[in-house]
Amino acid sequence: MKFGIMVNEGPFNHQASDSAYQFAKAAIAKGHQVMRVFFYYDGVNNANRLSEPQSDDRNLVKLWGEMAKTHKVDLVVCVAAALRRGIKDELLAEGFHISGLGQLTEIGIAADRLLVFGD
Amino acid sequence: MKFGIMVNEGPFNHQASDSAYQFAKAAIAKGHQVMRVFFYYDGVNNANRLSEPQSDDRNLVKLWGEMAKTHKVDLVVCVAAALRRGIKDELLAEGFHISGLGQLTEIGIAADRLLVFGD
Amino acid sequence: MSEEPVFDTQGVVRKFMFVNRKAPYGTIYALEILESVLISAAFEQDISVAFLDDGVFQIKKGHDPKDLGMKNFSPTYRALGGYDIEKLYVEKESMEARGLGPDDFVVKVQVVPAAELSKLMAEQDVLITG
Amino acid sequence: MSEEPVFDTQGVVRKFMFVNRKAPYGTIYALEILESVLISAAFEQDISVAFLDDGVFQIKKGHDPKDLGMKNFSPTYRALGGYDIEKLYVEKESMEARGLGPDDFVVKVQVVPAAELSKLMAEQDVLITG
Amino acid sequence: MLHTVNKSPFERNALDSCLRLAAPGSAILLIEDGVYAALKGTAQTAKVEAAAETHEVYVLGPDLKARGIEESRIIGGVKIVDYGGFVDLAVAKGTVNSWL
Amino acid sequence: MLHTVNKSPFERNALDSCLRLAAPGSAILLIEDGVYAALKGTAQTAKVEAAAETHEVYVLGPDLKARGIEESRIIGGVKIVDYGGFVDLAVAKGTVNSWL
Repeated sequence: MKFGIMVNEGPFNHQASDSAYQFAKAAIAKGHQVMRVFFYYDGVNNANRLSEPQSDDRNLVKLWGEMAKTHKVDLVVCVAAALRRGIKDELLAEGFHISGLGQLTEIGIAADRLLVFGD
Repeated sequence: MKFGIMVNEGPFNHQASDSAYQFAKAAIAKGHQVMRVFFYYDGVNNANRLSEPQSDDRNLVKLWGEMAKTHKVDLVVCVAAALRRGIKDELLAEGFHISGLGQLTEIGIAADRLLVFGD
Repeated sequence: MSEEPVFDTQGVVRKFMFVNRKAPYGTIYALEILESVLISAAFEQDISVAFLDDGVFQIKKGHDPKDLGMKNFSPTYRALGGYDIEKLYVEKESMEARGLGPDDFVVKVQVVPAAELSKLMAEQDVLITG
Repeated sequence: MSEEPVFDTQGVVRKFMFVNRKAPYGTIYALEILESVLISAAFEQDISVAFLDDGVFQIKKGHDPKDLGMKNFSPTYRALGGYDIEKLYVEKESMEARGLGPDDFVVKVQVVPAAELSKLMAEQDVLITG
Repeated sequence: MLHTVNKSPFERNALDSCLRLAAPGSAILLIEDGVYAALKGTAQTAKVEAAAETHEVYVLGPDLKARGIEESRIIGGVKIVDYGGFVDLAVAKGTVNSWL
Repeated sequence: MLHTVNKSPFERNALDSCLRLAAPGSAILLIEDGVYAALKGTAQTAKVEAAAETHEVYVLGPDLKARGIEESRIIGGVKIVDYGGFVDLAVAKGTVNSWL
């Protein structure tokens, strides 16, 4: 089955990005496809390559990037939400790219299920 | 009277930073002193100089910086919270600086009132 | 920058419902979900928007946030019709608990009881909560 | 980088209360407020910590977030005593509404009714909510 | 003491907790989405009317205006203040607690 | 249909709204701070027990474990699933709504 995922909060303050990542990992482990993760609202902060968690904590920015690479998951950061919040190309971690809000509608159409994680 | 202010959320997703700014502005207008604004949790995102709101929207990053300059308000971004979230010196807007959590306790001691704005 | 995959969506029409449950201005959800409603119109899908819980305050008449320096996005709800987004639902229970009535809204909406909104939700292909 | 002003705090002892109202893990407030409690200890102030509402879950025994990749900061509560932070209050009403009792907590706390916590709050110089 | 409540009473428990813990006679200021608690004719009105008998209850005008809430819809006994009034309350009432 | 609830029922109205709108027979999965709704002996228990009579109610095990909630304290009739089970529910139950 094909999944689309929407993430509405940045890492750390809320568990939303963690839950989305764990769900995506489990879906892939079961042989499903995660077509795209769409980062909206404060979710765009997931793409900040300067994020440096403590050494005994998880690093979601890196985990998302690795998942994108290994499993061809498209990581889209919404341009309008990102501009407001100061997430620009120069800040993007590997695996993420900035694109329009239309990518959310597109994945809503193309995926069998769209799951939203947020606050 | 001397005020200290703590801001727990970034601009945009929550009104916290707006409310804190409006309060600080009104306090200064009444002849009080705002000694320090301490940015904690996602509040550290207030310091991101790349933030670019739409032209008809307010720009809190800039507004805080201007207030700091005009009224000698000390804008402190918590180092531990900032490191996690990828807010580093290279990203800091004018008027902000990164320092330790002790600066929160210090302002709690030095100010007549500490007000917390958050989610 | 990674290459962007294009997924085949041609000729597919799905039922999308935006589920608006948050008060405006206290958080940005109301504004940014509205931006995504507008964009979705370009895809010629079957779009509806539900206002429930504090989401009913999003369409309260008379918003005026200029003293806060914030954008008044309220007129945009009236523009939705121009984008053929005409299925706007307000949950009756949420509206009444907040002391509001149909005349309080900036835009014409269908007020539906929870039981009916429940059925409408169950018919959707995609539910986007913001 | 701006110069950092130093405010004179010498010899001043104020009453600080940290007001912990949020559940752990769902949000980061529990963890980051705990970091600020620890730092405050270095300033030799009169520190107390109140757990109320979902904040009582912060000190529930048996936290184990390793499957989520998250840090277990639970042992830190037991370390507070070593920093002379010994005034830990749990609001009785919040605890009971959540089906918890004093044996559920990782650290020794004083369980106080709302009326008493209300008085303790009113005696403080600084209240920090996270 | 001054208590601020910035959450909608329809969505969260912040106002309930504030009312449980705020000592009689202390001041409560509704800000941000907390201003919806000041509306007449809602499922929350009775609670706030009762609170206004035992506490000083204030609501922030600019937050009402932003949300399109007419003054005529505000509970009697709840006073409207602007940001200057918020500052004055913080000065006059002593320690501030934010019910976030 | 699958409904997820990620908020504590003690703090927010998300669970109440979900129970008002979720059609009988649909599935409800408690995740993140929503897992506290699955606790026995709380002020919210009766509501969730009643929901478990008319809906399939699930709770996410890893979120229980993180928060130190023992399986023995979970309401009878609420089934514990892991993330794989969450995926299976999303596949089996059709459209997903998140009560954020």
